[in-house]
Amino acid sequence: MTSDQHGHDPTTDPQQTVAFRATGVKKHYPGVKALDGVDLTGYAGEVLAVCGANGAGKSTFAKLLAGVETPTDGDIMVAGYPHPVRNAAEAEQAGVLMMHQEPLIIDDFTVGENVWLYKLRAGRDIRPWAQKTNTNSQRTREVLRGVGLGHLRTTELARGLGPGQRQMLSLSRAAVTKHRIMILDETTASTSEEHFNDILDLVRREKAAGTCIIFVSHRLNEVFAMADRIAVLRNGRLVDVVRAADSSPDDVTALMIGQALKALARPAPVEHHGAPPVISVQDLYGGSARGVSFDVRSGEIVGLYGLVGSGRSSVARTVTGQRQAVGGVVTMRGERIKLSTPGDALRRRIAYLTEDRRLEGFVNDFDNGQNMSLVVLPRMARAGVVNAGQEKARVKELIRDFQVKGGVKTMTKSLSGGNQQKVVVAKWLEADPDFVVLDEPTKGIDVGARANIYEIIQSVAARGKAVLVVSSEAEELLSLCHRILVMRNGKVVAEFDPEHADTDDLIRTALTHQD
Amino acid sequence: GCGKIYPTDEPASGPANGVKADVQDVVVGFAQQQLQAPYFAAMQVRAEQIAQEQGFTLLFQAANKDPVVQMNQMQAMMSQGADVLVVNATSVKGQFEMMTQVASKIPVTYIDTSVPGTGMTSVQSDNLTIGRESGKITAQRFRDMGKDSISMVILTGPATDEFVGPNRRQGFLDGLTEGGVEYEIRAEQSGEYAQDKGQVAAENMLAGNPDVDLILGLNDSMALGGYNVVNGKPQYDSVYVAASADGQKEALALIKSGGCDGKYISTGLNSPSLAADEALRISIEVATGQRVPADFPAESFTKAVGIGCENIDEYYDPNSVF
Amino acid sequence: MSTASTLPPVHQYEENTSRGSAIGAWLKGQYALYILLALLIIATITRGSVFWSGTNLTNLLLQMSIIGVVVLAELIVVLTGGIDISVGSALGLAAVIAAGLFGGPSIWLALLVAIVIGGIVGAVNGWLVAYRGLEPFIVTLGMLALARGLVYAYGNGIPIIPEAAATFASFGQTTIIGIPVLAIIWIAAIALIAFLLYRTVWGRRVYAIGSNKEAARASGIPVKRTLWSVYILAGLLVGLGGWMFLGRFAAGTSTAGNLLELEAIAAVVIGGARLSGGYGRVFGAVVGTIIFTVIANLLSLLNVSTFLQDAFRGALILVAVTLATVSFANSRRRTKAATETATDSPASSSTPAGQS
Amino acid sequence: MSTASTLPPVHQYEENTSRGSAIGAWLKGQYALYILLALLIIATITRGSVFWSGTNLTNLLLQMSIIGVVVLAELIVVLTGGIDISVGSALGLAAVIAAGLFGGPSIWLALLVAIVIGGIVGAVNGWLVAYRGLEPFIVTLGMLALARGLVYAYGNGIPIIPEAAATFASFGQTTIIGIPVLAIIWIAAIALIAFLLYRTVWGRRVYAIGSNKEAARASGIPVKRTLWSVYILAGLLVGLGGWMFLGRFAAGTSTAGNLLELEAIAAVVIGGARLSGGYGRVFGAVVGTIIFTVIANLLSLLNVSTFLQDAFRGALILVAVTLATVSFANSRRRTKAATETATDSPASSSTPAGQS
Ligand SMILES: Nc1ncnc2c1ncn2[C@@H]1O[C@H](COP(=O)(O)OP(=O)(O)OP(=O)(O)O)[C@@H](O)[C@H]1O
Ligand SMILES: Nc1ncnc2c1ncn2[C@@H]1O[C@H](COP(=O)(O)OP(=O)(O)OP(=O)(O)O)[C@@H](O)[C@H]1O
Ligand SMILES: [Mg+2]
Ligand SMILES: [Mg+2]
Repeated sequence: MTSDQHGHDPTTDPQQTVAFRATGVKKHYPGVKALDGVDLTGYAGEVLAVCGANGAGKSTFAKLLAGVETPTDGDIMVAGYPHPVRNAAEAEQAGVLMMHQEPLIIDDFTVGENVWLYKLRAGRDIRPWAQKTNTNSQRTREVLRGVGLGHLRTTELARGLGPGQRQMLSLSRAAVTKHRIMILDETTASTSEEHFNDILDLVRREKAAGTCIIFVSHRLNEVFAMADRIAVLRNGRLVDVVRAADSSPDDVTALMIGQALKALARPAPVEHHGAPPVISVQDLYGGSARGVSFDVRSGEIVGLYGLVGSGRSSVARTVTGQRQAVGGVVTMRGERIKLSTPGDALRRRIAYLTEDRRLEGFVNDFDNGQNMSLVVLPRMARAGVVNAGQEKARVKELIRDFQVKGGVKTMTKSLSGGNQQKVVVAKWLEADPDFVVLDEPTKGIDVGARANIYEIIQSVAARGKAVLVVSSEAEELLSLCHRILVMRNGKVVAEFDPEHADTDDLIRTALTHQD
Repeated sequence: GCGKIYPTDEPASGPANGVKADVQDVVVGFAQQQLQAPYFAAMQVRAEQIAQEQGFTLLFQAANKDPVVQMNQMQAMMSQGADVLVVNATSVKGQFEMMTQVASKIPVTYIDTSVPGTGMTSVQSDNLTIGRESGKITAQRFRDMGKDSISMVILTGPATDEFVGPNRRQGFLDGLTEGGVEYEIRAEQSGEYAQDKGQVAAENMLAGNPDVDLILGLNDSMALGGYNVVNGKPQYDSVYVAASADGQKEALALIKSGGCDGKYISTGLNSPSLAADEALRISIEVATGQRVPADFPAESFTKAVGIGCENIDEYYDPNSVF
Repeated sequence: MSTASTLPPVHQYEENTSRGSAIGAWLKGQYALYILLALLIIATITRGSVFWSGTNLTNLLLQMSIIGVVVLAELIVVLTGGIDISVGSALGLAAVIAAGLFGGPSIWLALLVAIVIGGIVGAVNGWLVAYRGLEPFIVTLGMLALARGLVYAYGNGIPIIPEAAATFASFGQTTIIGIPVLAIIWIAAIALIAFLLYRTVWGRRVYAIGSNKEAARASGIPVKRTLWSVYILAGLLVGLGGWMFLGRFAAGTSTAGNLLELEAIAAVVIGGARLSGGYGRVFGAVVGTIIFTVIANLLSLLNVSTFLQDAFRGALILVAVTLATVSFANSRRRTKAATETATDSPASSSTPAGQS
Repeated sequence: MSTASTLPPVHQYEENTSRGSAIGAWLKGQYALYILLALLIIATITRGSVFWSGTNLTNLLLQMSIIGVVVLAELIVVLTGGIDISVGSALGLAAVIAAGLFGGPSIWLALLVAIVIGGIVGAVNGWLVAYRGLEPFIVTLGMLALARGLVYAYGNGIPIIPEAAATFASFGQTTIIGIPVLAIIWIAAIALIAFLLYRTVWGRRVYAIGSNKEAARASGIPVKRTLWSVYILAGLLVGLGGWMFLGRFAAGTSTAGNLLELEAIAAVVIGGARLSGGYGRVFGAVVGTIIFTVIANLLSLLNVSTFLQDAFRGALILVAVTLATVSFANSRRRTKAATETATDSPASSSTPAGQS
């Protein structure tokens, strides 16, 4: 399981202080071996990245370490703690702090209370005054500012936060808890590049303080910017542990999915025949969007870039009827339309793929088949009666096309985060809309499947549909889109041609453009 | 400092708001125990008729068998200036202190169910006697059929039925014995005084004891439920039905139509109208100063008779409410 | 570029298609069934000959068919994450008005009246819940009081005997090949609801709304309209139940349907449905109905004293649900020992038995 | 690849610490308060002099204090996402046994007994819910029947009069500076629960568990232990209520607490709590208690025919909650027009008035 093909064996290092040691760890769910015998050691003061395809077992490993789940076999010893941790409370005492892939946010608590959530842990101290921490204090606000959430009111309910903000809020707890191991499980998946700098800063500080940081991400550039060592998981087994310095993203990709990736072809240019754009937006207000105008033509893939909170999702939601516009005009093929519900939008063949998988992505109690067919079900039915055979056949195809690691009858909620995302993407693209808005479509999806999804998006556009892609990853937009719009403070401030722009241009515009 | 809401235990010696010369000015509060059975509903209809005829104000509330609710309702009546109360108590024993407190402020006349040791007087149906009269008629019928020992199942009231039901039951059984019929009780289940519940309970008891001679309901509603079970079913040809009380219209109709070999043998008269007449008469006399509370005996009883095929014509009135 | 042709092995998934394990998994979840089984065994041991007699089985069928229809109504409401505590009163109202309107001259007119009344009650509930966004509990609590009040007011507390009482009574006693016609109506209603829930787009939407209203909305499902239709359908079923009540008791009593809501919810929940919505099966609800009817019947057959009946019923429920989860947990532990896969993970509390 | 690292972290928005509209926002959410206000206005117009008389106010206080304590118990259970429908029977059981044990020689012994009984009932409920993972509805339904059955069995349906009946009766009607002592106990209980919920770690844990049990567990909160403690505390409060019942009626009647659960849940819900847990305030529950007591009192004072009382009560509830949300929705629409920022976003359906 370990390898020393890189000369010095990077999986163990006698010179450093051990932070945790996992031996023979297995975690089996009914029908799934999420982890199947993993030996891994982490050291104080290092960043250990964990990579692997969707469903490889990264989150499972992290959860075992954080005591949220208990291993089926084997155990994980945390340095300084006498026995393997058995639950989250013990993990906290042992000094393990985890940022979950789905952040632990109590919706009915205020932002400030969520910062201090771990105050409510199992400590025997439940005296009234032990709760004294003022969740609206100057300190709380400083902590929030430290993760780029300074504009939030500490007394506002966490319920209203978007996915990116939830990640950062959960991250803010690092500043107020004592810990020796910190786990970041795809914390960067729904945040933009500029937040990565906040995180990088934080990690450097933690590293200097001797914390062992476990970093899980599908963005290999981030992994290489941050990690000292990279552990690669595949189908629940540890394939290899490499030093970041001795390796390259391509090597890691090959380890992860068993092959190297080919570069993605640029999309074919769109031909305008003077036909009106599929969708045309003028001076749109709604949510945090303040006067946004743009067109999307048939066959075109338009990117929408911006920082967390710049209003991209507000635009996306408003033009697709998910929320009502406060002002502005939306025309579809020259005809003015007014959408008041997602159902309206769907009837006009307009679809929105949500960024908020947790809240509105899929139905918790549905299996993959039911989730994937939810939108298109009426099409698979006659007089309201579902044609079960047709449904099953189609869903099987989708599962194969989107490389979902699960079957038709697997509950979507038991899938790994990335595989859930694939289900959601499949559900919406199957609806075959004329205009589709994809809000962070590849969040949490591994590099292999990601290329596949890009291809599918391009084929959608090639069939003459209009696509708007919202993303926090400049690189993704640059390789996928015909045009890229950049938003800041609720307005579109610039437009780029990906042929003549790079990541830096986009980020700089999103950050520094003054209006 | 500390104080008491009801400073004394002594029963009120006169109407709560002084004697009213004119009956038109009198306010009578009528705290009914419940309305879930026709018997109680009929009492209300009668009371409203009387109030209309005589011109006094009637405050009528029903307590859903709950002493707590009844307490609240009596308090509200007193707040509204009731001079006298007519109370059909929800709990014979459980309301002692409560009624002592209430009766210290206002003269209380009980109707149907009383709380002994409290209040001014009570107009009761004599459940024991009513049951016995009905039991005697049933015994006679079985004797006529040549049986002097029968087996039976009983539909009782709910578990909260502390007084009325047990008396009616005992009375009926005594009546059977007096009439020279020996009985064996095969099963007893609650029908909660309601027709549908009684029917289900009767079904279950008959499934276990298909060879009984008699289904006894402690009121007509339940007995009617039992009647529905056996009526028209050949396997229950020799099962008869009787009630120990009430005299509900539908039951009387069955007795009448069946004649002296009908399935529904007998019931007892427990006239809601008679009781209401009497209780309201007493209340008005006290309120208008014709008599004082001390004039009344602790309890008086309404007429108790059994109704069977022979005297049915005296009591059956197809147009009565009850 | 076609990555699809060289699918990386990491994304492979083998579906377990063996039928055997599917049935095993299904059986493991059916703890209501075990409760019923235990009850039937107890019944057989204590009063076997009477319990299994033809008369008693007919009685049982009759006793469960009205509540059975109401349980179905409750089930579809609970599936949406709602609750309907007005079913009992609405049944009473439907029964009383169907018995009294125009004097109750015909059972078919009564059927129409009862269903219309039920539908109206359901439509009001549903409108307030779906379009005004009110909490179903409080809406149906209001309706509970309102409908019961109207029952009292309609007959002044005195039972209403329809003119066609005799027809009702004989209809209620009719059997077809030995099965009471009321039970046949119930079975037809089961089939209808099962079909609607499992085979139609509407049914899928009901589950989606109950499980995740936001996701349902975002997926273009007409949430409000569907919710409304659920309450209306529930009302129609309750109205049907009211009519069946007349068929069985031939009178619209003012207590008709009293406290039925509690039993209906209990049957739905013991049948495995989750009160927060999105999870629950028709089969479970039917088993739940049977359980409660058998308990009541058995206590009667054993001639348990009225004073002790409630205590027995309560203890039986508590012991049954506790044992069912114990045996479930045990079988899980055994599986674990055998295959080393099962766990005591937090996720285990999200089994149907788990708290919502 | 690492260009991102050259850019400084950003904080694009100015900090927002305004507290300005806090009271406004609070008022907007208090629709229970408006319902109460409307009721009081109706009461004043129709029966003002009687309603506001000293006697009636004392009556009102007495009438709401027992149910008030039970509502508090229900509130903390509902906050965890549970439900307790056994409160009424448990109150009855506590009252009956406290009245009967050792003959009921002293009110203080009775207090102890009542609280212990309540605590035991709560502990059993809580254990089954927290440690066996059973659905609270079904557990407390079993307990509802069991406790009521024990009440019947204990006294064979006959009320239990404690030896110290007279002491109870005089205690129950004692007033301190004009306020009945029972009401003072209620107010003390309100203060206690408010303190526990708002000022202690335990209280925050209760909210956290109700809002998101998985997150609470994963962040190390002892979910099971806290849940259990909630049910035990609820049981203790119910026991206290049972003792207060004795103080008020001086007898443990077998109907004591009957159907109290429905009213308690209704008060909690109309007070704005969410049945799925995590949201609800003590203040709202108190207002809910007052609303239901005032409705009952008012219907009595107006001498509404008993036949119509239920109908009126139901209609009143329906109209009140509907109107409250109408005005709420309107005020929201106005805010929207003014600031052009508010939306009909999905989140708006998760207001307290929204369906759970
Ligand atoms: N509660 C569960 N029940 C059943 N299977 C589960 C459960 N949780 C995880 N799994 C399975 O375990 C496997 C590993 O999941 P895990 O979440 O660890 O993947 P991951 O590496 O984090 O993937 P991703 O990159 O998509 O987040 C997956 O196949 C998943 O379906
Ligand atoms: N009606 C509103 N008025 C003002 N701000 C709002 C409104 N609705 C939402 N917001 C806030 O606007 C911000 C940006 O929203 P939006 O989701 O559109 O941005 P985004 O660029 O997609 O960010 P993210 O990456 O977090 O999704 C969020 O902080 C959100 O809380
Ligand atoms: Mg993961
Ligand atoms: Mg966004």
